[in-house]
This record gives sequence, C-alpha cells and structure tokens, in this order.
Amino acid sequence: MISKAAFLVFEGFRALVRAKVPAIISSITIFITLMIFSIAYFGYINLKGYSLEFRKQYRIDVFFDASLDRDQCLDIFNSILLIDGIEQGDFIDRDRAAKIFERYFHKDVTEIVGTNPLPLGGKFEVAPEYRDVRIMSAIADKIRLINGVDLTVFQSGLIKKIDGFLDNLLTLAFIIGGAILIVSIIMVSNTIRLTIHSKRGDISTLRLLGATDRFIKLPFIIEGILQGLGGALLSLMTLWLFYLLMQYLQGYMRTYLISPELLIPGNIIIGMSLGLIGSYRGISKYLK
Amino acid sequence: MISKAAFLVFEGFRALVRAKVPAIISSITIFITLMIFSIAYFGYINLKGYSLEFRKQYRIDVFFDASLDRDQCLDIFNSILLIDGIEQGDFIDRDRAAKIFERYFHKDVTEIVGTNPLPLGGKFEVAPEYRDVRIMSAIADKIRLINGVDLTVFQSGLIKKIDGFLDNLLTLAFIIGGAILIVSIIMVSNTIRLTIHSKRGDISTLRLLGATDRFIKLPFIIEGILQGLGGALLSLMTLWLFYLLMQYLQGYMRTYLISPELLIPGNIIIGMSLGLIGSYRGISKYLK
Amino acid sequence: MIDFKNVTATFSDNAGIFDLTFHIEKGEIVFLMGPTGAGKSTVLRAIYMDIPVQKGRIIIDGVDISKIKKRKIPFFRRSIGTIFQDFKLLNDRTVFENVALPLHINGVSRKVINRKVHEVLERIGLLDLKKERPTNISGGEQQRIAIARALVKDPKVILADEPTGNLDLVTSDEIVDLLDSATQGGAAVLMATHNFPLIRPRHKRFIELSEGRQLA
Amino acid sequence: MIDFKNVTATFSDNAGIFDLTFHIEKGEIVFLMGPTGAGKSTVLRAIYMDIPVQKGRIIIDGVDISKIKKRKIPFFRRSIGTIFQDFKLLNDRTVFENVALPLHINGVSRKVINRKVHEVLERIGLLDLKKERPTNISGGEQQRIAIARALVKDPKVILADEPTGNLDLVTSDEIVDLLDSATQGGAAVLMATHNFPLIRPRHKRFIELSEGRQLA
Ligand SMILES: Nc1ncnc2c1ncn2[C@@H]1O[C@H](COP(=O)(O)OP(=O)(O)OP(=O)(O)O)[C@@H](O)[C@H]1O
Ligand SMILES: Nc1ncnc2c1ncn2[C@@H]1O[C@H](COP(=O)(O)OP(=O)(O)OP(=O)(O)O)[C@@H](O)[C@H]1O
Ligand SMILES: [Mg+2]
Ligand SMILES: [Mg+2]
Repeated sequence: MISKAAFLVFEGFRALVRAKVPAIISSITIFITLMIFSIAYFGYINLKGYSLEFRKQYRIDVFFDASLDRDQCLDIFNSILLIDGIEQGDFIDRDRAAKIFERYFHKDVTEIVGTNPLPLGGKFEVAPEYRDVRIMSAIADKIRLINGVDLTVFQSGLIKKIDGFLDNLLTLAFIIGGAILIVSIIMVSNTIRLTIHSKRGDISTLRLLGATDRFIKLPFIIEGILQGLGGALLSLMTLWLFYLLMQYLQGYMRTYLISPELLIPGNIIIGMSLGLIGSYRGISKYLK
Repeated sequence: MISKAAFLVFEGFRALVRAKVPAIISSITIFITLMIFSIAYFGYINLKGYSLEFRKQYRIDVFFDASLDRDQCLDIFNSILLIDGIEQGDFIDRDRAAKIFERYFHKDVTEIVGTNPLPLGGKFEVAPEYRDVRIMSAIADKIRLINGVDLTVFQSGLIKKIDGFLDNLLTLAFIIGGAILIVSIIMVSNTIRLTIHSKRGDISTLRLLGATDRFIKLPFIIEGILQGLGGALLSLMTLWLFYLLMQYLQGYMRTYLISPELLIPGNIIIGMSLGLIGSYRGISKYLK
Repeated sequence: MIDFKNVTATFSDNAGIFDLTFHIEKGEIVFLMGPTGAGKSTVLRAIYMDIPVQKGRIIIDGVDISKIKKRKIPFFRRSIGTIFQDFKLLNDRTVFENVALPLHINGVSRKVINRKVHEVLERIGLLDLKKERPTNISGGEQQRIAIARALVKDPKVILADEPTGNLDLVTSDEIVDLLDSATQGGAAVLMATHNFPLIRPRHKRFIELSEGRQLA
Repeated sequence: MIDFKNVTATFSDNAGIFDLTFHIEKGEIVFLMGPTGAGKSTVLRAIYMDIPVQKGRIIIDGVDISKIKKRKIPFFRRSIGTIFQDFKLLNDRTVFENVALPLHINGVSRKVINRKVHEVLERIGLLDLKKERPTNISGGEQQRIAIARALVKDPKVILADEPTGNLDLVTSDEIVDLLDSATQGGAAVLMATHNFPLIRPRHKRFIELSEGRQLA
C-alpha cells in the first residue's frame, strides 16, 4: 500500500513533466489568478487606507454658552474628553476663534468689530473605531445634553457624503473581490478539466486495466497542487517586481503595500488550494 | 475554392458540436473575461462619476475691497464671470456673509457685534474641464490681479488632497484595467491552446493528409469566434441580471450604469475579438 | 473459468453478439474465429465489462459478472489480462512504465515490479526498447508491448484481441506459444484472431462466429 | 514513379533504413516484406516526408522530394494515398466525413465528393456504416475505412502500411485486389506486409527488408 501511494505521488510529479503544455498553462492560469487576487487585495487595502486617512478629519465642534467664563468652559471641555469614543480635543479660546474667523473672512475680527465677540468652543476627534456617521451622531447628541454646551456641530452632511462615497467604493471592491474568487475557482478548474480532457483516452485505458477512481484521481490532484505551487512562485516573483515599481512610485503617489509576511504564505496557500480544488473538481466531474 | 471555404467555415461550426467540453470551457473563459471587463469598466465609470461629483464642489472665493460699495463690487463680480473657465458665480452681500458667519460660529453676527461688518465677496464655480488644481490656481491668480479685489481664496490644499486621492484611485483602476486586458488575452488563448492540444493527434493526421496550415487553422479560428460570440451572449445575459440588481440597489447606493447601447455591441465585439485573437494565437503557436 | 450462457450483447438490431453459449476451462486456450465484424471483440469486451450484456449470463471464475457492483469492477478487471486490438498503450510513458502499470494498479512493491517487468520484456525480446515511448517503436513492437502488459501480472484469465495482426508469421507463432504456455500456470486464454493458418497446426479448440452468432 | 537511391533514414545507429535502392514503375504494385521492426513503415514514412532522410535521394514522379519546399509539402502529400498502420482515423467525425476529408483538402466540389465517397464505400462494402464514428465500428472495419480514405482521391502513388493486419483472409484478398486494380489506372502501389501467404499466389515483385537493409 505504501509503495502504491508513493507511486501515485510520484506519478503526479511526472505528469507535470510528461505533459508540459497543459501543466504550464494550468500554472499560468493559477499564476494569473493569484496576480489578480494580490492586485485586488492591494487595491482594497489602499482604498481602506485612503478611507481611514479621510476619516481622520472627522470631528465634532462644540460651542459653549456665551455666559460662561473660560474656566467653566474648560471644565466642560474636560468632561467631554472623558466621553467614550472621544480621542482628543482642542480647546478654542477667543484667539483661536479669531483665527478661524480670519480663515473664513480673511479679516481680523477685532479690526472690524473693535473687540472679539466670538464664542468659546472645542474641537474633538474621535477614536478610529468610532469614525462613522451613526456613532458620531450619537456622541454629538450625548455632548449636546451636557449643561453649558450651547451647540454641538457635527458636519454629518459632509461626513455622510464622504462615508457614502468610501462605502460605495469598498462595496464595489467587495463585489469585485467576491466575483474574482468565484471566477478563479471556475477558471482554474476549467483549465485543469481541459488538461484532463486531453488525457481522456489514457483515463479510459487505466480504467480498463483495473484502476480505481482513487488511483486515477490522485496523480491529477497532486499535479494540480504542484501546478498551484508553480503558479504561486511565479506570482511571488512578479509581485516582487511590482513591489520594486511601487516603492519607486512611492514618491509620486501614496500606496499601502501588502506585508510580505502575509503575501508569501498567502499566495502559496491560495495557489496550492486553487490547484487542489481545481483538479479535484475537474477530475471528479470527469470521472462521474 | 468556394466550396472549400464553405467547408472550412462549416467545419468551424461543427467543431463546436463535436468537442463540446472544450468548446463550452472556452466560451466560459471568454464569458468570464467579458464579465471582468464589464465589471471593471463599471467600477471605472463609477469612480469617474464620483470623482466628477466631488470636483463639482471646487470653487474660488473672492473678497472685495472694504472701501467699495455694493454696485462697484457687482461690477467687478460681473467682470470675473467673464474670465475663461469661470462657469457661474454667487454674489455674497452682507446678508449672505452673515449666514456664512452663522454657519461657522453659530451666532448671529449683528447680535454679537451690533452691526454687520462682514466684507462683500463672491463664490465662483469653474467649468468641468477646468476643475484641476493647476488650472484653478492660474485662474485664482488672474482674479487676484483685478482692481478692487482684496483677496482670492482657492483652497488648493484640500483640492490637492481630493485630487490626489481621486487620481490615485483612477491610476489604480487603469493599472488594474491594463492588467485585465493582458490577462484576458493570455487566458483565452491559453484555454484555446489547451483545446487545440487535445486535438493534436487529429492535427498531425490532417497534415499527413496534405492539409495546409490555413486549412487546419481556419476551422479553429471560426470556432474561436463562435465561442467568443457564445461567451458574449452569456455575459450579456448575466449583466442583465446584474443590472436588475443594481437598479434595485440604486436606492441604497448611487451607481452609474453602462448604457446598453455601449454594453451590447461592446461585449459582442470584444468577445468575438478575444475568440479570434485567442484561437489565432493558440493555433499559430501550435503549428509553428 | 469463462462461461457464456445464452449471452446477447448488441449495439443495434444487427450488430453485436447473439445468444452465445460456450465454456472455457482453467488451463485451456481457445481461439475465437470469424471474419471482420463478426463480433469477436464484442465477446471480449463483454467479459471485461466494457459493454453491457442484454441477455444471458457470463460467469468468470465462478462469479456472475452482472452481479459485480460498479465499485468492484476495477478489482474484477485486475484478475484479467487484456490485449486490446488497438493496443491502448499510454504514449506519455516509456515502454517500461506501460508494462509496469498493471502491477502498480495491483499494488505490487517496486522491487517485484522491476523484476517482473524485466522478465516479461526479456521473454518477448524487447528489453532493449524499455526506455522508448510507444510512439517511437514499430507497430509490431507496440503490439508486443501490449501483450507484455497483459501477461506481466500473471492473470487467471487472458483475453487477446487479434494479438498478432501486426506481426510476421514467426513472431506470431512465438506469441501464441507464449499465450499457450500461460495456460500451464492455470490461466484460461481466449484469443480472437482471423489468422486461421496460424492456429490450424495447433489443433486447439476454436469457437467460430459469423454475424454475431456461433457456427457449429 | 517511386525511386529510392541509396536512401538512409535512421532514428539511431541501429534503427531505421540503410542504403536502400529500388524503383517502382507507374502501374506497378510492389510488396515490402520483412519481419516486425525491419523498417517497412520507415520506408513509407520517408516517402510521405514524415521523417527526414539522412543520405541518398527519393524521387517521386520525377521530383526529388528533398527539394520540395516546406510550404509545398502539403501539396506533395495530396498526390499520395496513404494507409497508415495505425489507421489515423479522426474519431470526432463520421465514417463518411473521414473518407471525404482528403477530397475536401484537395478542394473538390461537394457534389463530386458525395458521389466519390459513396462509390468507394460501396466498393469496400461499408456503405451501411457511413454515419458511424470510427470508435463504434470493429477493428477490421476501421482498417477498411482507412483504405477507402486513401483510395478516394485516386492518387498517383498509394502507400499501404500493413493494410490487412485486422482483416480475415477473404477480406484481405479483396483489399489486395482493390489495390491491384488501382494500378490499372496508372497508380504505383507500395504495400508493406508480413502476410507472405497472402501475397505469394499473386506472383508480384517484392522487396524484402531485414533490420533496415535490403535482402537480395
Ligand atoms: N460501439 C459500437 N457501436 C455500434 N456498433 C458497434 C460498436 N462496436 C462494434 N460495433 C459493430 O458490431 C459488430 C461486431 O463488432 P466487433 O468489433 O465485435 O467485430 P470483430 O469481430 O472484432 O471484427 P474485427 O475482426 O474487424 O475486429 C460490427 O458490425 C461493428 O460495426
Ligand atoms: N520514431 C522512432 N524513434 C526511434 N526509433 C524508431 C522510431 N520509429 C521506429 N523506430 C525503430 O525503427 C525500427 C524500424 O521501425 P519500423 O516502424 O519501420 O518497422 P516496421 O518494419 O514497420 O515494423 P512493424 O512490422 O512492426 O510495423 C524499429 O526497430 C523501431 O523500434
Ligand atoms: Mg475486433
Ligand atoms: Mg510498421
């Protein structure tokens, strides 16, 4: 039994060498699949990265009652900082407010009014996992209930727009990713089915010689796994070149790269699994 | 000669029926390729759509000399409207300025100051083809030189950021699109090569019977084109379902759909071309 | 060993075999004669279960083969050595690998395989070709490899379909000798052939077919 | 018509044909004899340019075939009717389509094809099978289809490689008659065979090979 299993494994290896054209084509298919996977994933983490960067700018603005003095305002400011989800805050005194006035009207408020009548306030950033329209609205509502808070501004309109945009993109990325997954498996198993189809004569001879389905299947499956490994190695080599290019382009456009600790085992495991699933599906369908 | 050509065309049709498994698999490959193409293009026009929508918000803010009265300001406002690239403008009188003040400080300016000391100004939108950081900066510079203009504000920082982001996305989309194009051709021609490989015995027999390369090639190429047509029809059917889904989702997320006038001939032409190129490459490589 | 009881196996109304009854003993060699298209290959294919039998029973080594479960067919086929009319060699393997294949299927150890394959190639005189591909040897050489592949596993039943069609008289005679000698080990041999001059001098039993029916 | 001048075509040092010289006239049938592995198929393959010739010249119908440009080889092959030892039928076409193929390659009109294919199938007695696939007919029937495919285009040169290996004596004789009758139309026929009893009564010229060399 052991010598038979060894023979079948060995057969799988030799099948690669015996029928080079189909083996090469299957490997290329898996290689391409892995490239598409990797690039899609690369696109996805970049989208995600850009999205997180944008959400960094989400903040809640608070204005205090005009009747309160600076110290009272500071107390309220500090109590807001303790609210769950608030990461950090920026206290806005009269001078900061004047700067903001200047930013929008490009005039010094004291110059045109004589005094600085602007209200005190604070800007708050939320922790990354709270950067979402719904959650931030809830936080803004909570702040609004605090005594001495005159007004809470959360630009939910703009944020909703950006959020919506990013969500659309990520949804699209997911739809595409899911499609790619299904497509890859179909593609690989079709390619392997074709290579099996081109050996249909040999398969029927093996059956007439008394080979069980297992005996016929195993070499194909091992060949499939090896083709997957081959495709994975090819894709890693190509991705390495892609990395060099991206590193070079890093100066021109910001990109997030997949870490090699994820990329290398990921490609090898997915490649071999594709080979395994593809050949298993292919040969099983054929033998039915 | 005519009867021979007719025979070869007919052979191409019959090859589809004779070897169903390879024909179906080739059609599926082309179908998948077209789906990827269509979805990628769908993703691209959505990106483009979102990008244009964002750029709609790009504008140039202008403030006028405080010493000028309303009519003088209006004259300057109108002269700015005539500048090349300016699409439309919004004159900001004292009341509008007060509203802006309220938007940022959430107080009525007359209430806290007593009068309305805010400057007059205008907001200008540029025509779509001018919505670009470099071009808008140039326009802003031009406005700045006009007599009576106190200040021109063009938020080049924010715009640069959004521009950069969108450009990154579109660059990514183009890299992926290019990759898909190359990959599809390889994929289709590999699949067709495998189907040819499975007929290698028959090809060598045809040669021994005195068939020219042209005689051997033509049926494969016609078969390839038909497989392309089959794949295109399959993809159109699937895309139709995808459209129904998208129309249903339209309520939840904004999407731009490809017009059927582009989609239908596009898929058929690309599908048949893929079949043609794939089978031509496949059989030519094989016969060499 | 091989027992046909009113066996009918048809492809259409007038092609196939009809109502055949015969018996072949352990250690016996029987020739299946008949012109082209008479149904000789059909008889053999019915035995190794390549085609279904519509009527009657085929009993091999005491087992009614219609009772064999689909899952068990491979194991049944392992006990039969078949020489196919069209050889059915695997072109992507060497001669050695082709002959070794049935032993690998039977799960024989590598050492035994090595010895047995060398032995049988020696016997048919083609040891020199062991590293060649079937596409690179002559038609008669291919035929002898197909014979070697059937004999290498010392089967209880040997089915030979026109095993000398591509061989000259001398070599053909040697092959029939080889098949004949297999009966000494207890095998039952059924050999389909049209070559009457080849088998006439042997005075063995033969079954004659014509249009799927038994003569005499 | 077929002229070998000191032809050597080898696969290795001791396999192939060595220094063959012979001549076959228009309208002549010649048998190529020799045991298995003697080089008969190699002679035929050298003629239809399936293998390269290392030394000597082969002249067919006045043309030195080594001078034929690669692009012109298909046109040269169209003038030859070859019956391959392993038939080389296309399994994905019907018998009719297989036989019609050389005519399609030669660009004959559909009407003529129809007539000629029916004619030749009638002559070899297999018209009933015209809609069958080669996989669904017997070995001998396949062989006769291969013969029909070679004869259908009325070639000037007919190369027959063991065309009766799967046929009984009566049918074999009919086939040789058929090949012989083709010489009446002026064709040169070269038929490789081991079946000496088949050709002996015909008193035709034969070339005998042994280990790639000409005897006598
Ligand atoms: N798969 C098939 N489908 C339909 N008809 C078939 C099939 N196989 C064989 N036949 C027909 O059955 C008859 C017997 O065929 P078989 O192969 O048994 O003949 P045979 O005696 O072996 O002939 P040969 O000596 O030519 O090999 C023939 O007429 C043949 O055409
Ligand atoms: N493609 C090849 N590569 C290497 N050796 C070959 C090849 N084809 C044939 N040979 C060898 O050349 C010799 C002659 O082969 P050939 O096929 O001409 O024999 P043949 O006379 O036709 O025999 P048979 O009667 O068995 O068909 C044989 O020893 C064979 O092994
Ligand atoms: Mg038969
Ligand atoms: Mg030969």
